[in-house]
This record gives sequence, C-alpha cells and structure tokens, in this order.
Amino acid sequence: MKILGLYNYWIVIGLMMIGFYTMISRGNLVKKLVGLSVFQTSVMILYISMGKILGGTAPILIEGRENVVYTNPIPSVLILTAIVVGVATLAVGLALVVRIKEAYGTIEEDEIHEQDDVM
Amino acid sequence: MSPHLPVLQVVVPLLAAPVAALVRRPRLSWLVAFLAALWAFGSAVTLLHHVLSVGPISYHIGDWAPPWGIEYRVDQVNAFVLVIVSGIAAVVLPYARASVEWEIENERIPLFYTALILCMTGLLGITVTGDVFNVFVFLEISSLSAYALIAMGQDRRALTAAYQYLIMGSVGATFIVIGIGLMYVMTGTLNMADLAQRLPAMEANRTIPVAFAFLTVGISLKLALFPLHLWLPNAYAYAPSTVTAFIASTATKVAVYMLLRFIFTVFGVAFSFDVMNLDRILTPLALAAIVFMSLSAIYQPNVKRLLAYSSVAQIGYMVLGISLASVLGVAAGILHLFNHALIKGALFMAMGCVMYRVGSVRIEAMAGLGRTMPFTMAAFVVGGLSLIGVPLTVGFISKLYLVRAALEQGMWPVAVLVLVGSLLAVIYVWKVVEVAYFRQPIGDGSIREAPLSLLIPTWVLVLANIWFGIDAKLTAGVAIRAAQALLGVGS
Amino acid sequence: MDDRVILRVGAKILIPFILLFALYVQFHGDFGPGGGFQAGVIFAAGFILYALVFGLGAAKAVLPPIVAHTCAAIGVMVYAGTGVVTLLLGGNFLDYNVLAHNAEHGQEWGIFSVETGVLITVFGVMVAIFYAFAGRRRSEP
Amino acid sequence: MSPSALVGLAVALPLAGAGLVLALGKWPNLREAATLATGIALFASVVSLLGPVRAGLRPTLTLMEVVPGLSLGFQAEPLGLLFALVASFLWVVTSLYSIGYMRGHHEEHQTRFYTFFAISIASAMGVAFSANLFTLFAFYEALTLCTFPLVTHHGTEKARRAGRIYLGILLTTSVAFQLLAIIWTWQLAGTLDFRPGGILAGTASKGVLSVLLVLFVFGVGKAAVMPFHRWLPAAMVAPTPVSALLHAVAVVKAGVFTILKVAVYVFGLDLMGTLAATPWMAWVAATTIILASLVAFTKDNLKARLAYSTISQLSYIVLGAMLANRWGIIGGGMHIAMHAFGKITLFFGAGAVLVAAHETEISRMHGLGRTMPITFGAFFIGALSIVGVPPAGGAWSKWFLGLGTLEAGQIWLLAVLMLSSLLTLVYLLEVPARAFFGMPPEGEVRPEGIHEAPWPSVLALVITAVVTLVLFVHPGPVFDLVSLVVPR
Amino acid sequence: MSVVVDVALLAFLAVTAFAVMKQRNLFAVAMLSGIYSLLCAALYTMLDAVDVAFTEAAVGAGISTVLVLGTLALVGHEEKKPARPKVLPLFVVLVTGAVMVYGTLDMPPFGRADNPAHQHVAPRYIEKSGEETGVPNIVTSVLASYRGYDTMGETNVIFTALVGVLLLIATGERRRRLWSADERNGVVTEESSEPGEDGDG
Repeated sequence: MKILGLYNYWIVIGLMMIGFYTMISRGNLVKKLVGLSVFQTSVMILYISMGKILGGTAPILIEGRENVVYTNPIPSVLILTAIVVGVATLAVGLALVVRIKEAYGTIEEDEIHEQDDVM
Repeated sequence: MSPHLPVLQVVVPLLAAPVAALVRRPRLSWLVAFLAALWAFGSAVTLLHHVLSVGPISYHIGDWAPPWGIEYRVDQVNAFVLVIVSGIAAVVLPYARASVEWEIENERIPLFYTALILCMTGLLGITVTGDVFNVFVFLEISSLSAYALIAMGQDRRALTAAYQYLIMGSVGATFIVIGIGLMYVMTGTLNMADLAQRLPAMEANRTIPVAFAFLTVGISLKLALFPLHLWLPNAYAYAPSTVTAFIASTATKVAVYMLLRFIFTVFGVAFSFDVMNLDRILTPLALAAIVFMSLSAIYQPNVKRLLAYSSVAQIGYMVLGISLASVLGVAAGILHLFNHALIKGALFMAMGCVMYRVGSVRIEAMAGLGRTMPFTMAAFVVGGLSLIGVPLTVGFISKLYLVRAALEQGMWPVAVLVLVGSLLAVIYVWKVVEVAYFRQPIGDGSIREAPLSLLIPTWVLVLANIWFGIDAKLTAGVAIRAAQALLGVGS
Repeated sequence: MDDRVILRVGAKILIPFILLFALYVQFHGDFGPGGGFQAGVIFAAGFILYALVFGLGAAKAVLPPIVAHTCAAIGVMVYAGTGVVTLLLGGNFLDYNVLAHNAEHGQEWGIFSVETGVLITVFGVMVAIFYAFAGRRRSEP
Repeated sequence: MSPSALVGLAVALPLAGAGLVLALGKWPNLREAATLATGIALFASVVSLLGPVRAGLRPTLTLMEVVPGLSLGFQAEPLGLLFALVASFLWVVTSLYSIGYMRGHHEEHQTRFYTFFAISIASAMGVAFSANLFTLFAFYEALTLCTFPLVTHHGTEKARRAGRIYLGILLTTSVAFQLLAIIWTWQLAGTLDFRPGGILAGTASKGVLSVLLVLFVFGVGKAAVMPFHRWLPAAMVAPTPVSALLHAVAVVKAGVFTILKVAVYVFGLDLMGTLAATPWMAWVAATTIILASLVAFTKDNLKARLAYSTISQLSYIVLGAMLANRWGIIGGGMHIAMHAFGKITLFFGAGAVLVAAHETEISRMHGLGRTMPITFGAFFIGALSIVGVPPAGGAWSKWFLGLGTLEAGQIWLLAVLMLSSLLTLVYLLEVPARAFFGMPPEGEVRPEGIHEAPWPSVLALVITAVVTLVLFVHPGPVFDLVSLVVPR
Repeated sequence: MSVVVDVALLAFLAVTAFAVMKQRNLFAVAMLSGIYSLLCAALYTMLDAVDVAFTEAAVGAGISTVLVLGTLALVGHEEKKPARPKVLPLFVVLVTGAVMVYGTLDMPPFGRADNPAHQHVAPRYIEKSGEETGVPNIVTSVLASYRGYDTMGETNVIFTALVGVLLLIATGERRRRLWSADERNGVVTEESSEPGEDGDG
C-alpha cells in the first residue's frame, strides 16, 4: 500500500532525472535548456502531487456546501510562481544562445571550447 | 526609525529599477541607480544600528501574521549582510559611471543599470526575508540579472561564461526548490522560524536529511564551493569591470549567508552538525578549496581570472569558519564575509582602472604600470597585502580569528593550512606586483593614470581595508554577536 | 498573398475573441481559475498571433516595442505602488485592508489592482520578448 | 614632553622624515639635509627616553584596540630602548655615509631610496617599542615589506631573484610559524602583552610550550637561524648602506631582539629553563654559529663573507637567549650593540672600497691598505670587535655570553664560542692583512688615482670605529641598561 | 479511478521526456516539450490544481514553445550526435535520484488528507480566506494577498527576464566590440555575424 502511495513520487523523480540528465549530458545549448525546463516542470509535478488530497476538489470555495475537502492550495501558489520563474530563465537562456551562435557560429559546447582553446 | 524600513529596504530599489528603465537616458538611469543604492545603504545601516541596540525586527508583509503571511526578519546576521551588499553597491555605482560608459554601448546603459539595481534588489531580498520560498523568488531576480550583466563583457567568452553560470545556477536553484518542497511536505510551513520549531520533531525522519542535502548542494552551487565552482572563474574574468567588482563582493557572500541561515537557523546546529555531520564534508572541501584554488590562481595569465580563483579559495575560508560550528569559527566566517567583500571589491576595481586605460588585464599588460598608473597599482598592492593577510589590513583580522577558532578546537593542521593559503596568496599577488614594478612599460607611453571618478571609489575601499584592519572592534563585535545569535548562545 | 487570405480573415475574427477571453480570465480570476498572469499571457498571445499573420512590422505599428517595454515597467510599479499606497494609508506593505472602508472591499480592490499590475507586466514582457526574438536577423551558419 | 609621547614620536618622526624626503626629492641637498635632521631629532628623542626608563618608568602609549583584547601599543623598556638607541644613532651615521656613497657610486632613484630607508627605520622603531606581540608582528612584517624595494633597488634580474628569496623566506617563516605561534599564544594566555616574567607560565603542557618555542625561534626568520638564513646573503645585492644599516643592524637585530623579548617577556626565563626544547634550540644556534663561520671562509666576495659572519654573530644572541639565564640575556643584549657597531664599520669599509677602488673580491684587495689606510684601519678595529678581543667592545658581550654558558653548565657551548672566535679571527683579519701587506701578483698594475672614499663616508666609518673602541673602555651604560631587563 | 488516469498520464510523461532526450531534431524537441507541458496541464487538472494547469498550458505549451522555435529559427535546429555516453553525468543523476527516492521513503503517502502538509497552514486559508478576502478562489487569494509579496517578486522576475533579453538581443548588437582572443593591449575587432571573423584572432 505504502509503495503504491509512493509510486507517484517515484515516477516524478524519474522524470526529473531524465530532464536533469538531458541538461548535463547534452552538448547542444538549446537541448540543455529544454532539459532544464523538463527538470523544472517535473519538480513542479512533485509539488502538486504533494498538495493533492484524494477525493478533494479544486480549492475554490463553493457557497453553501459544508465539509467539502479542498486540495491544498499552497503548492499551486508556489508552482504558479515557479512556472513564471522557469519561463523567465528559459527566455534569458535562449537569448544567450542566440548571442553565442552569433559570436561562435555554433551552439555545440565542444566546438565552442575548441574555438576558445585555440586562442 | 520607521517600522516599515525592513520592507522599504527592498521595495525602494525594486521600484527604482523600472524607473531606471523608463528614463532611458544613461546619466539619468545612473542617477536613479545611485540614489537607490544610497537609500539601501542608509537604511541598512539604520537597521543594523537598531538591531544591535534594540534587537531583531519582525515585519509582517500584508499584515498577515506568519506563518500565514510572508515575514521579513532582521537580526544581527542579515543586517550585517545588508550593510555589506548595499555598501558595496553604493561604492561601485559612482565607479560604474565612467567604466560603464567605456565598456558598454550607450543604448544599453539604462537597461544595464536597471539590471544592476535588480541584482542588488534580489540580493537584499534574499538577505532580509524570513520565508524560504521568498528566498527562492529573490534568488532568481538576482541570478537572472547577474547572468545578463555578466554577458555584457567585451570578450565573447563572457557569453559562454554567462551561459554556464545560468545552467549551474538554475540547477542550484532547482535543488533549493526541491529542498524547500520536501521540508514543506513534512511540516506544512514555509516560514523559517516556524520550520525551525517543527523540524526537530522530524529528525528521525528520512525526508528531512534529504531536504537538507538538496538545500546544501543547491546553495553550494550558488556560493561556488569547491568543486562546484566551475562557473565562477570565467564569469568573473570576462564580465564588465563594474559587474565583476559588484558581484564578486556580494553575490557569493549572500549565498554564504543563505548557507548560514539554513544550517543554523532553519535546521539548527544540533541537526546540521551532530546528526548530519556537515563538518565532515564542509571542512575537507573548504581546505581543498583553499589549497587547490590558490595553487591554480598562481598559474592564471589573466589577473581577473587569477583573482577569481583566489575568490573561490577565500570562499573556502568562510566555509571553513562555518564548518567549525563554534562561535569563534562562525564569527570568523562572517567577519571574512565582510572583509573579503572589501578586499575583492578593491582589487577588482583596481583591475577595472587598468582595463579602462590599458584595455587588458592580462599579466603582460601590467608591465610598467607601477610607474604609469601609480595610484591604481598602489591600490592593487594594498588590496593584495590585505588578501595575503598582512597585519593592519582586514585580511589579517579574518586570518586571526579563523586560526584562533581552529586552534581553539585543537585543529592545528587546519590552522597551518589556512596560513599556507595566505602564503600561496603571496605568490600570486607578487607575480602581478613584480610585472607592474620591474618590467618596462609596453607600447608608446600613452598610458595615463585612471581618472579620479574611478580612483576615488577604488581608494575608498582600499582605505576601508586599512581602517577596518586597524579598528576591527565594530566588525569583529558584530560578527561575534551574529555568530552567537545563529548558534543561539548567550548574547 | 492570396493563399494567406483565409489565415488573415481567420485571425481578424479570432483575435478580438482572444483579447476578450483574456479580459474574462482576468476578471474571473477571483471566482475560477485564472488571474493576471494567465490573462497577460493570453493577451500577449493575441498580439503574437497578429504579428505572425500580418508580419512583425504591422504588429509593431499597432504596438510599438517601446510601449511594450513601458507596459512591463509600469506593471511592476503598479504592483509595488499598491504596496506603497497601503503604507501611506497607514497599513503594512501590501496590507489591502486599509484600501477601503472595510477589510473585504479593501482586499478586493487590492487584489484587483495587483492582478492588473501582473497583467500589464506579463503582457508587456511577453510581447517585448517576442519582438526581441522575432526581430533578430538570422545569423548564417 | 611626556615620555609616552616621546615613544610615539620615535615612531612618527622617521615617517614624517620619509614624507619630507619625498617632498624634497627635487633638491638632493635639501633632501639629504632632511634625512640627517630627522635622524638627529630621532636620536635625541630616543636618548631623552633614557632617563625615565633607567629611573624605572615604562612609558606606554596605546594607539587603539584593534579587536577586543588586542591593541596596537608602544612601551619603552630597557631592551627595546637599547635597540632603538643603536638603530637611531647608526641611522644618522649611515645617512652621512650614504651621501658619500650614493653620489660617489652614481646610484639612481635616490629619493625612493631615502624614503623607504626612513620608513624602514620607522618600522624598526615600532619593533623596538612594541608593547605586545601583535604590534611587534605588525611592524616586523612592515619592516620586511618596506626593505623589499631597497633590496631590489637596482631592479636587475639578479636583484629581482634576490628579492624573491628575501620576501619568500621572511614572509614564509613569519606567517607559517611566527604568526601561528602568536595566535596560539593568544589562545593559551588570553593576552599578547609583554610582561616581566612572561605570560605563558602554566597555560599549557611543557610539550606544547616547547613546540611554541621552536615555532618562535624558526618563525623569526630575521634572526637568520639556519636553515632559514639564505635571505641574508641574498639581500647583499642592495646598495652598501642598506646592507650596512638594515642587514647588519636594523632588520637582523629586529629578529634577534624579537627572540630576546619572547624569551624574557613571553616565556620568562624560569619557564624557558624547564622546557625540553630550550637546550636543543641552543644547539641549533651553536651549529649555525660554526657552520656560518665555515661558509664565510669560502666566500671571496667581501659583502658575502660579512653576511655569513653576521649570520654566525646573530646566533650568538639567539644562543644567549636560549641559555635562559641572566648572563646569557645580558651578553646577548650587549651583543646587539657591540656587533652593530663592529659590523657596520666593516660594511662601511667594504662600501668605501667599492666606491674608491671598485673592488668587491677580497683576493683583489692586496695593497689597497696603503692607498686607503683610514678605511682599512677602521676595518681592522671592527674586525677585532666581531672577533671579541680587546680593545674592542665585542670582547664584553662575548665575555658575558661565556659566563652564561658556564652558569648553564654547558661547557661545550663555551667551546663552540671559542672555536668560532678563532674562525672569525682568521676570516676577518685576512682582509686588512691582505690590504696592508699583500703584494699584487706580477704584471698587474692598479689604476692610478685610488684614494680614500668621499669624506662623508670616511667620517662615518671613523665615527663607528671610534665608538667601537669607546664601548670597550666604557661598556657601563650598555651593561646597566641591559641588566635592567633581568634584575637579580 | 482518478489514480488510474494520473498513473497513465505519468507514464505518457515519462515517454515524452525520454523522447525529448533522444530526439536530435530540435524542432521536434520543441514540439515534444510542448506536448510534455500539455500532459502536465492535464495531470494538474487531475490533481485539482486548475490554475496551475491553465498557466502551464499557456506558458509551457504556448510561450516556451514559441520562444524555443523562435530561437531555433535563429540558430539552426540540428543537434550534433552526442560524442560518447557521458559517465559522470549519468553517475551524478543516478546518485541524485537515489537520494531522492531514499527521501521519499518516509514521505507521507500520496493523496492522504492527514498528511502534515495539509494540517498546518493550508487549513487556515481554506477556512478563513473566504471572509478575510472575499475571494472564493483560494489560490487567487493566497497568491495575491497572503503571499502577495511572492507574486510581486514573481512579477519582478518576469521584468528582470525582459531586461536581460533586451540587454542581450534587442540593442546595439552590431556595433558591439569584441576583444581578440588574447586580449593583449585590447586589440579591438568588429563583431560580425559570420563565424571565423568574430573575435577569434
């Protein structure tokens, strides 16, 4: 039972790790950033699943109905912020990639290093 | 003192940022930024004074009592850090004006200053808040602006440096978020004080140690703790002079503060050191940083890069002090936080002067500057001596406390390594000094002394190095009290 | 040209609805899902669609980048400004209760005003970022 | 003027002098005049401290508290006063000498030279009058740093390499060992003040204190105890006045002075006597004495030979301290003065030869005595003093050191002293011997027109030689002053 | 029932994430990440986080994808074949994952109402926010009022992102000076978009 209860978390951890791996193992600068956003998104899933209460409803008060179980709103709030932060990071990162492409003519890490090392 | 000062400390710069963006005139936006920094410095000093005389302040934003609302909490520790950050900003901005006009294209300048204020705002926000998620939000403000600022460097490697910083920084931030989430799921709260109350009950639990681990690693990425420092050298080396001077003396310091805050206030010294045995990891890493990074500094052909490596080593000193987990040790760490900000600020600003006149900060380019730019190089020498830890400079005070803290616990090998570190500093500082004073100037003798607008701020910091090295009662006293506050022992 | 006429007509019809929907999301945020941020994104999406269909030039003619930048800055100031106003009215920062004669209205107004701030900023930022990327000349590899 | 103000003045005057010199750089005559004037004023103020101190006063001046429990302060006590007297008097003489030397030798950057010279003296005064280990360390390091430009004065590659060795050894020892020892002392004793009877007694186990003693002895690199002596020969690339005053008097004496202070005021003789490390350190010193003398033999370059002679003589003083008894300290203390006058005379002689005859190698000085009788006469007297035979002052200090060894029951150390005196006799007197009686090898003719060095230089070395003689006839003042350090 | 759906969604997510990692055509990657976001949005609705779902759909699937595509238009869309399987990253990732799994072992099981997280602060929002703010959507009230300061920070983050992007790619790029590689005496070379000329000399 407990294992089943944690299954959710484990999948999410798996997702996080896939994103994380994409991010740190790939040499393509755009790919890294996509990996980063997958990583971050998965963390958000973790948060949201923490907030879920089985049999609960979305945390929007319903007039005149007593003892409704509402899902925990706090993770949602935090994640709303986190999503924004994520897209902000992505935007800056992509802008950097564009500039790097203009300066080096490539967005592959190893080629960039080669260029800098010959100097 | 206005009761709203804690929040105004952050909100005024935060409001100044869009204004600086809107005025769209370099000079005007500079003025806005400068005023914001002055305000921040003023209020930080007021806060520190108030905290030292009256005691910690708790400010409820939106008038929602914590843990339901976000709390701003000012105590001896972060008031001190506030003073450091805003003080450096207040010194760097006058300096920035000339340097930025030379290094940054005109139409970029207003946004440049906007980013600079945003960076400061973020750092101040991290420092003053008492809510762990709020830390993350402001962390991102400071980081994002820092990435952009670093990328403004003239060498194209600034771009790759910024990108690398962005990747590693985001990993760090995400780790911090994970840590916060795990803490939240176990306690249901995000308020630091509240967490501190509820966590001890969880010590047996396996989730909290993991949260602790993620937070520590995430923060270590931000503070460039060896071996997670890879982003730092290039970032410092290729960023514009102003940016290097500001970020080098504030960003990592605030990260160190975060480490202090989490391991001492949130988790508590007992959990961090008795249960998690943090010292067994931090002490070796810190020592490794001190020795290896000082060694690699010796082999750098670019002085800014050399100083960057030395920064990583110096961070080692701070972390070492923290890892001793004694009042004296933590005080030494906090003291070095302040002192190193002064040292590196001065040194990087001197390098900015060189950049301004010579257009390069490679060691060969220093040739003969002792004669052509006497005041700049004198500033560098004094800063270097302070970095080495010569008596009557701030560097010496830090070493004094650190070594004493180590000896207090009978760790004399640690003490020896600390001193060895400063000997290595002698080597890399002297490398530069020799070139500057014993080589003939290169090129036609067109190189002149840097303009006063650069020299004066630089020398302000240099003199601060000496002043707080001769009269360290204030800084040392505050550091001790801050350490006592963190460790929760009589104060 | 002609092959895109359907697209253009479609867009002309669609965009007003998108903008309306954005406003709905904005004001309905108190009762259902939605709020300033989502509204801002959708609003921006409308413009981006316009730019994609009618070209960047046309879009910039309708909404010059400078305006977008200003929006971004203004929004932040609106949000923080709300806090300052509450300070001036004697409350803590962002303590909406003081904004009106009673707490509930205060909260209502406060939340409305900050959500507006968010809307403006997000809209401005999204459009401006889109302009920045779209306006960049491709560098030949 | 109150005594404590005078103490401050002693440190401030040379600094002011440095500023003055820098300001007057354009007009050499005024510049040198400023140096001389400062020197005389300094000497006067130090002398005027003599009365109060002998009357038992300890004028103290605390500048400020750096961190709680650690202050920057000065205090005039007999030993420091002696050091200050010697250094300040010889500064006047040396400035006189340098005028002749620097001009006769057409040195460059003379303003820089005189400026840093004055700053060095200021630091030496700071060391002499420091009221606690922290202050002492601060000025000790300052002395190292501000003599660096003097050592590398010529800026040649050779000078630069020498500078690296100089800085390398002095900073390494002081930071790695001395600073560690100081902070450790602070940790143990809770204070760093110099107090009669010491501050360390009973604060830690004998073993720890022994380690501490070793750290101090090797940490004071300026005492040039082997194996940390290489910097001193290296420093000889500097212009002769620097070698003469700084590397025969101010810097090196600052080192041995520090060791004496630590022995008397930090450890205390009683404690020292009980430490296992003390005799060992005594033997380290003894070894240095012998080895340095032997090396001196092999050196044909006069300044190099003098340098190694200095190394050996310094260890006499270290030895005196390590004997940990009254006579040892008195002998060591007196040797500070006696060796200073003797050795500076020798260096003046070497410099004079360099200026007048452009000779540096002993083997090529044959016959010079006949053209430069005054110089080599003075040299002879200086040599006698270093050897330690009448009628030169050096005899007394060696005599008391001898007594010290006997009181310590270290008959073998006495033998070492005897032996090294013998060695010294041979390697020093060789020089005047060659000069007066040596014959040039066949077929070599000296360039004509060699005569004594410029008059200021000659005057200077005559003065020091005479003082050396006087100190034999009237050792009283020195003896009284030093014996105040270790009252019966 | 809902559990089943959410388990299925998670499985889809895993597949998509894996595809993102493997796929080397970056346009496809962009699309896949968009799909990933949409699936997340669906999952969030399953988990009663409707606001988040909405936002994720708008941002993750919308804005982010547009940005990535816009970038790809500027920088080309073929990823180089990874040279060799990197060992260190794999190790790092496995360790991190293992630590996290270890951490979940004592985590309260998924979806229980008695989890500590639901006991402490959230209940007050659920009970009081109604009369305290008069806003039925608790998420909105917490977002804009209780934790309004966070949201202000968030707005600032967005603004910061704009400042960063404008600094980087909206202004004066063509006249930007670059120093030649060994910056000796700061030799200045004009940046041009063509590789080879730019900066390396």
